[in-house]
Amino acid sequence: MLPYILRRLIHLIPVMIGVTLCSFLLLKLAPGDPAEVLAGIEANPEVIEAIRRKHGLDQPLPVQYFYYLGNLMLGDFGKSISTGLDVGPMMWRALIVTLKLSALGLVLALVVGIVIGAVAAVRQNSFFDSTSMLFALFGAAMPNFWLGLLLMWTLSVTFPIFPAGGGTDLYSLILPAITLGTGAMALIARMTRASMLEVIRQDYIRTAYANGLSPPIVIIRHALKNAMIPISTVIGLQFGYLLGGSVATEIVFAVPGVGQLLVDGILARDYPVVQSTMLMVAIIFVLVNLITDISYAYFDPRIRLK
Amino acid sequence: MTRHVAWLGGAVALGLMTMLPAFADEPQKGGTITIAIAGDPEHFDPPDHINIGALTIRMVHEGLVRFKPFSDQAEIEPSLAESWDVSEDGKTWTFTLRDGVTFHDGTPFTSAAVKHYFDRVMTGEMTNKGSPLFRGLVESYQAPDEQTIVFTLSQPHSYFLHRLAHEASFFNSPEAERVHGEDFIFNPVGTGPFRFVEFVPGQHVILERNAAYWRGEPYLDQVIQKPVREVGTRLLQLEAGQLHVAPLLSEEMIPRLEESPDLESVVTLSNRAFRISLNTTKKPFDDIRVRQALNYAINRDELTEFLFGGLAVAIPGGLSPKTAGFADIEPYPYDPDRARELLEQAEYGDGFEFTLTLHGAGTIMPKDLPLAETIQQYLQAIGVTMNLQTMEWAAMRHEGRQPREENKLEASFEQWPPSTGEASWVFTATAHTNAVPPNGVNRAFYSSPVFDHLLATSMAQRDNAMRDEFLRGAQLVLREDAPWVFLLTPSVVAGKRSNVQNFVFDPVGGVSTWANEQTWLRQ
Amino acid sequence: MTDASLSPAVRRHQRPMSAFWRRFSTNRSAQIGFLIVGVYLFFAAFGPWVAPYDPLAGSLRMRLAPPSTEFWLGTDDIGRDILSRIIYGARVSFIIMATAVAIGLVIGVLIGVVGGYFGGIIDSILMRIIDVMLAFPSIFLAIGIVAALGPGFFNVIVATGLFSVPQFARIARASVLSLKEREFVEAAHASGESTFNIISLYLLPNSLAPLMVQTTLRMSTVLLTAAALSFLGLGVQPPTPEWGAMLSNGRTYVMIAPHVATYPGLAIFIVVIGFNLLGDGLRDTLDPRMKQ
Amino acid sequence: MSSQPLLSVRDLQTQFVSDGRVIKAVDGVSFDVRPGEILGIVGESGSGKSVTALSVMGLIPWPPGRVVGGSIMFEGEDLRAKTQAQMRRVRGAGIAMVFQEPRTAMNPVFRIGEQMTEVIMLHRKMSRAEASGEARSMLDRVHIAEPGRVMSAYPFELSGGMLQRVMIAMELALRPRLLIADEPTTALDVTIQAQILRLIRELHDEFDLTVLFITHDLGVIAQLCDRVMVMYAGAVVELSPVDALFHSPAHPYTRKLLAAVPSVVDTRNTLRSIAGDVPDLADLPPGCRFYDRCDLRQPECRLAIPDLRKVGEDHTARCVLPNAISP
Repeated sequence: MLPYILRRLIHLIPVMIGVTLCSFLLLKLAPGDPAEVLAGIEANPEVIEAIRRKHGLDQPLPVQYFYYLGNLMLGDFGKSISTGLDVGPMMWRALIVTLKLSALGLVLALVVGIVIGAVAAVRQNSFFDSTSMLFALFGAAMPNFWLGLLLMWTLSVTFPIFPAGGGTDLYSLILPAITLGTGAMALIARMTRASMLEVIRQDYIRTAYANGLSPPIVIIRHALKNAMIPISTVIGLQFGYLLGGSVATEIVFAVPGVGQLLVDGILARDYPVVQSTMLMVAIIFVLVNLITDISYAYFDPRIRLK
Repeated sequence: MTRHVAWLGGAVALGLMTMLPAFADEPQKGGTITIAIAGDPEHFDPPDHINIGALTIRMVHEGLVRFKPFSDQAEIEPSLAESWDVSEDGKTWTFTLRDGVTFHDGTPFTSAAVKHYFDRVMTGEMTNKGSPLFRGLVESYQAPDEQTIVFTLSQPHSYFLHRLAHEASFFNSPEAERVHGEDFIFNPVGTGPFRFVEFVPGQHVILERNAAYWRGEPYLDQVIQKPVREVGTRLLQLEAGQLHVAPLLSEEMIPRLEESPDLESVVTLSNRAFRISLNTTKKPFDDIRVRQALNYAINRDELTEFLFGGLAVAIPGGLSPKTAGFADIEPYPYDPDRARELLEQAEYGDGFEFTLTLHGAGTIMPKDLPLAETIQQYLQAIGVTMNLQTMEWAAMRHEGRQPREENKLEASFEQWPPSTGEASWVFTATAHTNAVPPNGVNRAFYSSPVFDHLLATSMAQRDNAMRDEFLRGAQLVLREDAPWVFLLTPSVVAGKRSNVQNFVFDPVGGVSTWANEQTWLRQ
Repeated sequence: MTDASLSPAVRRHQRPMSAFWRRFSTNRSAQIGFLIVGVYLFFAAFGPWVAPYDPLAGSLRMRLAPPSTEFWLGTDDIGRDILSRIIYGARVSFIIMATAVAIGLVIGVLIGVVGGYFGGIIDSILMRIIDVMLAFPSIFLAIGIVAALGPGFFNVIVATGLFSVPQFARIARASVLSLKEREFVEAAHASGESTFNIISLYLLPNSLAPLMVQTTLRMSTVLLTAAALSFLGLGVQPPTPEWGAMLSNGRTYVMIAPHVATYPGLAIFIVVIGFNLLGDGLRDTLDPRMKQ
Repeated sequence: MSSQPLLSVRDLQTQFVSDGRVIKAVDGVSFDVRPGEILGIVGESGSGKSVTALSVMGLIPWPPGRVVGGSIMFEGEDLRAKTQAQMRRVRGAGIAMVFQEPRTAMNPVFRIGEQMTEVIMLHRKMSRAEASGEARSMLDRVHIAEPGRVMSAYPFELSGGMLQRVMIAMELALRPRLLIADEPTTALDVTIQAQILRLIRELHDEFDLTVLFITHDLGVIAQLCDRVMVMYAGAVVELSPVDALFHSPAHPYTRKLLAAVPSVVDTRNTLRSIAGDVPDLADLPPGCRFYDRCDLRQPECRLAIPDLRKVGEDHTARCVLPNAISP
């Protein structure tokens, strides 16, 4: 198991370098220049030049990149050009909110998705099966920012149950998490159903019944643990799907996450903020994928002991 | 359900109720007010803030003078300066400072603080916004004693007070700057009614009552600013009670605000003068008849009546009625035939095509786009095809700065709201000859010696009536030359909960709203 | 159905197509998907002739009018008919989807095939590039590209196109790898077939089925991503009637005139379902084993 | 052997529905299992052997299959009348079952110990410690070398033979009265097969166990069973003590079956396979099911399904001409 993890980590290094290069170049190619944005409406060329010098934007590109990379090694993400704040703390704060939201969304998606998928598989071709799969299909097709608006309008104004976004505490993240999780829940439900249908037909399930175990125990203890194996491989991708989806959801619900930070950063050509946010999101996404691959072994001893 | 509508006295009558004085029940002490802001403030250094930071500065800092709150006119009233007098030639201003005022960190407010501010603004690298307000205008400044500060201007300036009333000229405690070092821009220390507590980017800015405020102890305990970017979300949170004041709503939301008993809509005329700047160096905009034709083609009444729900005002010459120095001259009438006739004379009878560039993402005023799309149809009616190209903020700023030869913008959609609330500031930056890019934002490359002369002489006038007369002349010239297609000035629509009393809506017509010592919350 | 007079080889060839159609037509979800996509393509092709009004012309007087007999789906914020804009939008979103998926398909398959066939250093470099692209969660990559190129019609196509490359590359590479060692490829190699022939005649046809399924599913992902980009203000810019932009434009009025945002959202929703159903249907009929 | 049969099946009918066609997998099977005996069921695959066993256990999954008729009396009670909850108490503790493919019969993600203790605790109301002690002793009883190691091992870590022993240990730990073994040795190689058969014989003697042993291998029948039941196309065609079956097979199908067995002694005789194949259980021919492949067929065989005729002591056959010598 350990060599497998080491190999994956070594694989990570070129990817990370690629990501830093990618996020660095992406913005530098873009038209517009943060110094101008920062200079405000009435400023004139000297002001802009001064800002450019202050932030080292007049250096040749490679120099700026290595300067950025060097700082990165020291954990210094540089200063935001538009606010002068250190990018690090600002980004971490937003990142934590987005991760909290994505994790909540993932948990909702997993719990609801697995339950629906399992029941649909056990009661195959029943009324529940077809309606839940239809519901899953709709969930996956719904643009989440539209769903967000609808949910917010119904669940926080017409029926004031949840706050209309804005907070970072668990309670006010529920509605955004539902919005975010619906798509992932749909996919997980379909996958669980397919995987459970496979597992239910296995011999060891028949043995369990033959030994007098009750259906709930057979389904939950014996069948589900086996069905989770293929699903665990997808959790990593689902997390990425949620991270992506959180951008629009955060804007609809005014959740101060990475989505907002990134969009503002791009519009204001705030290189350090965009670079570091893209980098950290990529690192976390890759690590989550690695963790889910490893969790694959937890579910399937055959892999762990090889 | 009372609808507070305030409009500027100016020439154009809006025919709406004036501001109703709050009925005189007894103000109550205590409570916290939450205000929505359009995004994160950058930082709180008065001379260098960009825009959203202004809200905090208005509540934490003060300047020598200020715009009178709760007034519809951008009148100037004393603030940290008790009184002032001007020399005969209008170039020497002597301010007598108020005695016994202290900063929030306990250090006394004296002329040293004013001198410290001007040292920063007048010298050193011009990375801050405050410097353009005073560089080239203020020749010298002295503090003969603790209570007096004397300015000597390079030439008389009739709107000098307006520049001092601008929030970029408010004073931060020099001691605090020494203590906090570089981070002083995130720990503002002023003399205002509220003290700064905490700023968590993306989440909130918290201010609390300054008990030792020299105008009297504010009623409110705390003021919290929360960034809520989505217009829809702002309204929802106001209705759900999570916000007390939600600025920057749209006209269509007013009926919904009025339906609910505990909500009110507050509509004030803005200082934004919407216009399309035509690049006069590019054909066919080098021909004055073509530019005038475009002005005749716009049905301003239909726009103000339907797109802005009757809450906007057609403007004649690039200034909002709310801006001091606004001349009440006749806007271009809607006369498509006259427009076609003019095009005929300029040999563009069968029309022409051009591209209008406007802000795409990141624009605060929600109506830019529908306005441009409707104008597209008006111009189509006279055979002129206007293509729309949206560009995000940074890209447009960059394109707009290119000098004459490289400037690709044929026409651009602009607003330029003067935060000093007076004409000279906006005209010198957008219409004066030497404001041509890259120096300024005169994207029309408009250059009229007559206009420049009228503008300069108006600045030099001691007598306000004479000043306004010259400004009127300048605006008549501008209207005639028509480097811009003059459109309209919209209102700023805000929503607030009914129990919020004496909340200040920017007298200059800006979008920000803030609380002061008189604001209170009916429990 | 098979014609006895045909030579056995041809007859054998004829049978799979009919088998495909027989299985496809019995698959209920595929039928619904096919229907929705069909209607959508009809609008994309003949939109201009079918739309009741000019999508760009509107009168301010009829602004934000709720659905009525005159305007079936109501009007938007400057009085334009929403139904006509949705119909025109079909063409716009189709062009975006088709071009973007085409870009993704061509570049993806190229990378996948070259990597898979040649292996060694080339393969690992290409795969690292794919890993870097996959390192960014879904929409971040698209946002990054749009950030570099700036929003706009063409840039959204490039962004969503590149954003789809990894999936196609992996499928193509997998099918090439699985076939590379097979004898008939060795034989073709031995008999002097050019690499290009080997790839295009032997290796690619095998991955046709998964690629077709992925193409259909990718259509809906591209549509959703383009709409999300517009929602963030980074996508197709007005006045082009693109569904995502219309939805985004309608969100300020969601409380007062919900129809402005609802119907474009519904259009995206239905078409995405259509493509998903069609994709599932294709997967079930083309390759039942490939049940994900 | 006491007179009261442990298991008494009368006119069992089990059918499967697929693509609208009704497949009569078990069509009117009746037999008894006497306490303490080992009854073998033999027949080609598709003859309904396993379906009969699964029907007794109530493990026919609906859809597609269902027990549509007949009675299953176990220890005087009709299992078909029992509720699901009551049936669960019978499965394992009353009748236990061992399957053909040991490698897939146990849950791959749970340790052997966990799976055994779980079932023991369920049926014998023991604490976890007692149950694992019981499991360990049973493993020892089925001659597994290091019970401790096996307890903590996963199924994929053990060989087929070892796993089958574990299965048997697990079932016997529940102290069932009847053990149904559905081709337990088919998937194992010959040496292991012999060990398992010897083990079953030992356990039968020690625990006075009644066994219903299903196989297609006549050799195993000869080696292990007291009585044997031959099934063909979902019906019982012959029921007789083991020796009688091998010495004087009555039903033509049984004789052909025996002829198909290669004998060690007579190496010269060529193997004779049975011409034709099993009839389609969805549209069974009238009369005797073996008609198409029987070279002794008579016209009346077509008329009605012959009933089981007594051809010897405790020996019956479903044929019009029992004991007739084939030409």
